[in-house]
Amino acid sequence: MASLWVILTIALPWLGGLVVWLLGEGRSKVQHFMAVGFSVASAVAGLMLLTVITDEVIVSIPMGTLFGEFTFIPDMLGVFLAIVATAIGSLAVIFSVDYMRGEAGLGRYYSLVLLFIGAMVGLVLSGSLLALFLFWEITAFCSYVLISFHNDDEKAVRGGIKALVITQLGGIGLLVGALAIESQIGTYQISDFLSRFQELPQNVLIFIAFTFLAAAVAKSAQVPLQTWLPDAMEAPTPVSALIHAATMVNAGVYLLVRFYPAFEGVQGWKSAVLVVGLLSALIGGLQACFASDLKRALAYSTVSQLGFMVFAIGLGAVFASQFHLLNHSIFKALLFLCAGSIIHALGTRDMRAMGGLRTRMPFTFLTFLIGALALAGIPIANGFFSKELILEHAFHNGPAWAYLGILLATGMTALYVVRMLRLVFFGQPGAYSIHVDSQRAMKVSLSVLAFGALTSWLLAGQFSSSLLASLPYQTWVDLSTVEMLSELIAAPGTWITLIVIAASAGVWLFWKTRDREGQRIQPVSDFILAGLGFEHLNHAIVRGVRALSNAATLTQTGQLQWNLVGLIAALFLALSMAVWSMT
Amino acid sequence: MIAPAFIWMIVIPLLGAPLVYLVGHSGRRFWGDRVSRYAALLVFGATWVAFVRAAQAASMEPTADFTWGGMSLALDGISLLLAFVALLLGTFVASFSGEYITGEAGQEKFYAMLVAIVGVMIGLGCATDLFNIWIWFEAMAVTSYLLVAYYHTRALSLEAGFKYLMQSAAGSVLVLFAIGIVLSQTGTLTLAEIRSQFTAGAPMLLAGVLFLVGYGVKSALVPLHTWLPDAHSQAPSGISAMLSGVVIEAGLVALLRSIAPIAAQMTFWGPLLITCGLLNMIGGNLMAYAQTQVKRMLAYSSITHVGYMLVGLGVTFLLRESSGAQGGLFHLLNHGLMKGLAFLAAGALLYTLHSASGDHKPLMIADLAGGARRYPLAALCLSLALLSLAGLPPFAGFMSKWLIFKAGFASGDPLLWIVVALVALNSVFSLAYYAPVVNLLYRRKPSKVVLEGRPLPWSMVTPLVILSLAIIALGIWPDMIGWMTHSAGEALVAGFHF
Amino acid sequence: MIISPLTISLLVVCGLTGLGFYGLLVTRNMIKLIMMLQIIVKAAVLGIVIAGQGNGQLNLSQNVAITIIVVDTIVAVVALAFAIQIRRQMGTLDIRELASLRG
Amino acid sequence: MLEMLPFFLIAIIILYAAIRALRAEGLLMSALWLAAVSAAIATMIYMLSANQVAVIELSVGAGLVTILLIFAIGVAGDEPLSDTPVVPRVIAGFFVLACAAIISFAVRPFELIAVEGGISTHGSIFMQGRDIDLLVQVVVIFSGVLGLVGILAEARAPLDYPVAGEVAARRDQELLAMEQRSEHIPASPDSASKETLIPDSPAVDD
Repeated sequence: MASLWVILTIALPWLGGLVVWLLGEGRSKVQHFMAVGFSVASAVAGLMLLTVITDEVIVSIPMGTLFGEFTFIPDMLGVFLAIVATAIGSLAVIFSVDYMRGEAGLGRYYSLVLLFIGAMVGLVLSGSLLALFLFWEITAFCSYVLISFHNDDEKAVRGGIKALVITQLGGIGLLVGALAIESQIGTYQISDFLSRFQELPQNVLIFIAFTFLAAAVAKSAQVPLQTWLPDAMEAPTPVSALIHAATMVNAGVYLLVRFYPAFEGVQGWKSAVLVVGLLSALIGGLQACFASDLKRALAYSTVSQLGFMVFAIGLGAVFASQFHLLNHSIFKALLFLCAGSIIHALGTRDMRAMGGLRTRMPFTFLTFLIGALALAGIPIANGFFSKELILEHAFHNGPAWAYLGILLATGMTALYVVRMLRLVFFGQPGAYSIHVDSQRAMKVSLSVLAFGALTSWLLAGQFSSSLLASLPYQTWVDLSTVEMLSELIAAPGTWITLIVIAASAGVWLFWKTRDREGQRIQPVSDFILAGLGFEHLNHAIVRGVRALSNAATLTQTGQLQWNLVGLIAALFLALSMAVWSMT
Repeated sequence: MIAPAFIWMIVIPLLGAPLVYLVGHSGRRFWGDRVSRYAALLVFGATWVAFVRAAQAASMEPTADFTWGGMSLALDGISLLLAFVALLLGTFVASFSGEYITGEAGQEKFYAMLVAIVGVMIGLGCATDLFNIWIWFEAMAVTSYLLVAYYHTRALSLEAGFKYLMQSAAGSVLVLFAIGIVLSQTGTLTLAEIRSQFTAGAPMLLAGVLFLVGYGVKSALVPLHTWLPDAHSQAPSGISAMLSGVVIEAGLVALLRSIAPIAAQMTFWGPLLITCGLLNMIGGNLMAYAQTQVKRMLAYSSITHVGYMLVGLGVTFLLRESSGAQGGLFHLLNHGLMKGLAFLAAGALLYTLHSASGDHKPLMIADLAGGARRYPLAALCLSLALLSLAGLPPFAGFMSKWLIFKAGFASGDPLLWIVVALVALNSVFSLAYYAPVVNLLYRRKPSKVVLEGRPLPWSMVTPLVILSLAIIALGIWPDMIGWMTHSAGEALVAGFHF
Repeated sequence: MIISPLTISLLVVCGLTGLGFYGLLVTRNMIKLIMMLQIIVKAAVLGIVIAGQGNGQLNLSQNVAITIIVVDTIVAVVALAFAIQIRRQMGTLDIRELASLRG
Repeated sequence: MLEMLPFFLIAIIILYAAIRALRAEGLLMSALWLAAVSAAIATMIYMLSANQVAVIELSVGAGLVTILLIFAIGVAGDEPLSDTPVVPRVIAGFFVLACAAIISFAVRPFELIAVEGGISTHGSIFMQGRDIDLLVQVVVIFSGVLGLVGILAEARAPLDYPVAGEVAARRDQELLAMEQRSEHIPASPDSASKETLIPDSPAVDD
């Protein structure tokens, strides 16, 4: 029975993808229906996984001697992420019914989204490193194709390729690390590695720990490889919500958590993770304060929030990090879908052209507000609790600079959330015309997510104990919801944080920037929006490679005799090497 | 004496080639040009029967040999693998080329040569004698000259053919010198005997270097690769698929067979092959990145892929165990399928967009814009081939690259780890020129060329679909072909004799 | 090094090969290029004969050498066909003009 | 040492003829010098007592190939080219000499068994034990003939390729420049280009 649910959760979306693709263009009604049906079915199958949680191998597919076995283990960590992927996936698909209505290439769109959902589930459930890498790459591939879904748009194509190349660069880290593990312990099974990692030589373990960190940094858009995520916002908005906010970008965090028991003791690894997380939280937050594009602002905020999670792992607060991951997935998906709704209605993504939407799109405003409260960390919404847990850990266990830094990042979060609300929903209406608020299918998704954003923190205790029960190698303190609440209320850090949040929210509320923002700080904001120079670095690398490749083509002179010189020169080189090897 | 089954794999195409020519030449009057294609397909069909029987025999007894006069031909894993790729691509190319070269003169020569080159490559894989390898190799070269310059009235294809010939001939003379040195040192040309007579020393090292440079011309090692982009881009697309998918690999096999017995006691060859592999990858990638013509880009990417194979094989030469060779030879097979598919798909588009309306322009990358709207299947197949070449799962290219990486890591040597990381980096870099093509294909707004294109005949699409399915199947379940790559890897290691 | 017929012939092989490769690099006429290739091949044939003579495998080397002569004649013939056809199509035998394919 | 003398002589003849073949002005002269190289090599091979190879080399190398070359020169016509090579001579010379130097360095201990001329004369069985080679030779010949027929078949009218005009013009300019450099050879560019017109050749039908 257990294996059935595992297989169904992966196979249903893939089957659905195939069916939707085979239906072909021109049958959009059936395609919408099929896509929703299959994604909801997979979400149900994903929820059923909760009944079979175990740390044993449930499904095992032999791939031949050279490739080991592909195993699947539905432990709580995996199942929880699988549920996030399938549930938010199905909500994004439902949202797409309205969002993508009338778009061309619907079959391609849905089949890739469904392929992605299946791959993401596979990624988090797989117990074999090779399978993990395989699914890891499939998610990157889906992300690339979906970012550049509008192939006619040059920006979308560039964004897609950039995302692909950067995440693949990170993928090299995972590949190299996985192969190093395999070469040392002779198997691809993650559980074998976690139980036997002490056998590895210390330097190899350090190597693996840092290559995995590199993979996580690229996938989760952390500094210094964060530049692809804002550019990925050219994707259709449900895709941004699903892949670039709620699921795929979490894969890096997942990787760190999954291997945390092995790397915990590695010298310098935790502080490296801490620094990466903190820097990402700060830089992402700073950029979000200046972005004028709604989706990009949300993307910067995603970088920042993922930074919080990575930061928490660096502190050793694994549960806090996973709890924040859960909450972030919900409220960020909600925010993105709201943004999608707005963009769909207005036809622009520029926040400066919006304004006054509070009255025009009341439903969207309400849901966006819930998401925004969660993001800013206002009590009652889920974001508050997980963020507070992280801050508490930083307050008690972390160095002072880390606490101050993360506090600053929290303040910045409140700052850009208020700015966003203000620009989009308050103030003078821009020059737009709206016919409707969110459409029906959109409303379904938004209300489910808004409900989740308000209530998911109630699950904290349950979540913590089941995580603890099914992960044999992880160690942390079990925490019930009531304990969490009372602890948070009593803690001094919470009040400091709330004051910071309130203060920074206040700053923007009373700062009438709408008109001034444009001129006075243009150079500063340009610099910040260009990723504090990281963007320039990217461009320089691309330009350098381009120049190198143009130089390389000069060697193809088209003259036979230069070709023959190549032959003689090769002979000369090989002979020199041979002689050198003899002496 | 009863000839073993594999001999028929060589004999049937070699005897079939003149028959195809004769039938095509004399039957043209009655049945038109297509008769030679059907004759060729018939010969390939008969060869497949022989192949299946040989493979069955090989599953019982991994090696078989056939001695005639003083010489013998032997079937082992590598020959079987090469035969499989050659035969597979040969069949697909024959069925693909029907429409492609319609209206060209001398089709019977084309098909006769196609049949002959397949037979010759199977023979090359089976040769067990240093000089015999050379002569099969030379037969392959001579056969491919005409195929490259099939459009013998176009200046560009003549240019490509002549350059190809001169470089190839200059390389093969170097091989002769190497054979001379080996002969003078060991007094024999049979691979097995060379292995037992072998004494390490400067002359043998020199012979090895000459083999490397000589056969390296055909297998496109980097400073020797310059003929390849010209020949591959000017040949008819079916032949480009053939050249890129098997001919350069056959050169690689000739190189391996020749070097293996003399590399036994030297630590020099592993690092050298890996260095060559890295050079190939970097050079091929850099040049492919700057291309504007589809076929030229694919040609440069072949250079890169030879690099991957060389790294895998070099690891085997270094570590003396078969996993690297298994990866390299699996990649050889996959590259045959992927690159064959890519060239055939590009050829199909070239045909419908340009050749069918009578112009001889090359297919530019920009011409592909929006191709998916009019030619969904061809565009999908081309995209799959490109993504597989880039090593994205779940396609075949990923699995073989993974094996190569794995072999590199097995040693625990940090230097090899860096090599593997470089290989992976190159694999990512290659996305930078494959991915834009895929994006271009799926644009909504078609280019002018696509709008004016003609419909695509089914005889062209069918091979594409079959090859795409094969790539996906191998990517999902790579062990399907494991018996072949495994015995091929073992055969290479057995070639070292220790 | 002992001066013997074989070593003298070996020097001839080296000299011819060097000369042939030098000629391949500096000659512009296509037909002459083919001749230069023939010179190298002749050196190779001589080399094979020397190798066989050197260790008493003359039979083997004779067979090999004859095959080489035949095969490389075929190659030369095909190359000449190319040269003739290029002359017909492009009006030149100058290898330098055959440089349309680059980059 | 005296018995070495014929070898020395032949060696010098071979190398001299090869240099003349490389440096000869006309293609025809080159072809003839090449025949001389071939004949001298055949002699040397004969002196190394490889009789069959000597015969084949003389008949095929010196005979057939020369005839083919002369035929090809007749069909294609000679073409005076300025003698500036594509690759600077210095580079060509450097690589060739460097390779030669490394090879000779590498094979210093390379000792051949010195043979007094005329041992092992039992090389009389044609293709003894190498039947497969012989068969593949047949394949090569088949492919070669088919290639020849294929490449030369059904040629269109000469000079219909647009490059041809361009090429002719550039060559004329070059010849003019050459002339100006050596003033005492009077020749008009017109006559030079007229010579290079391709003689009509019968198209080879397949």
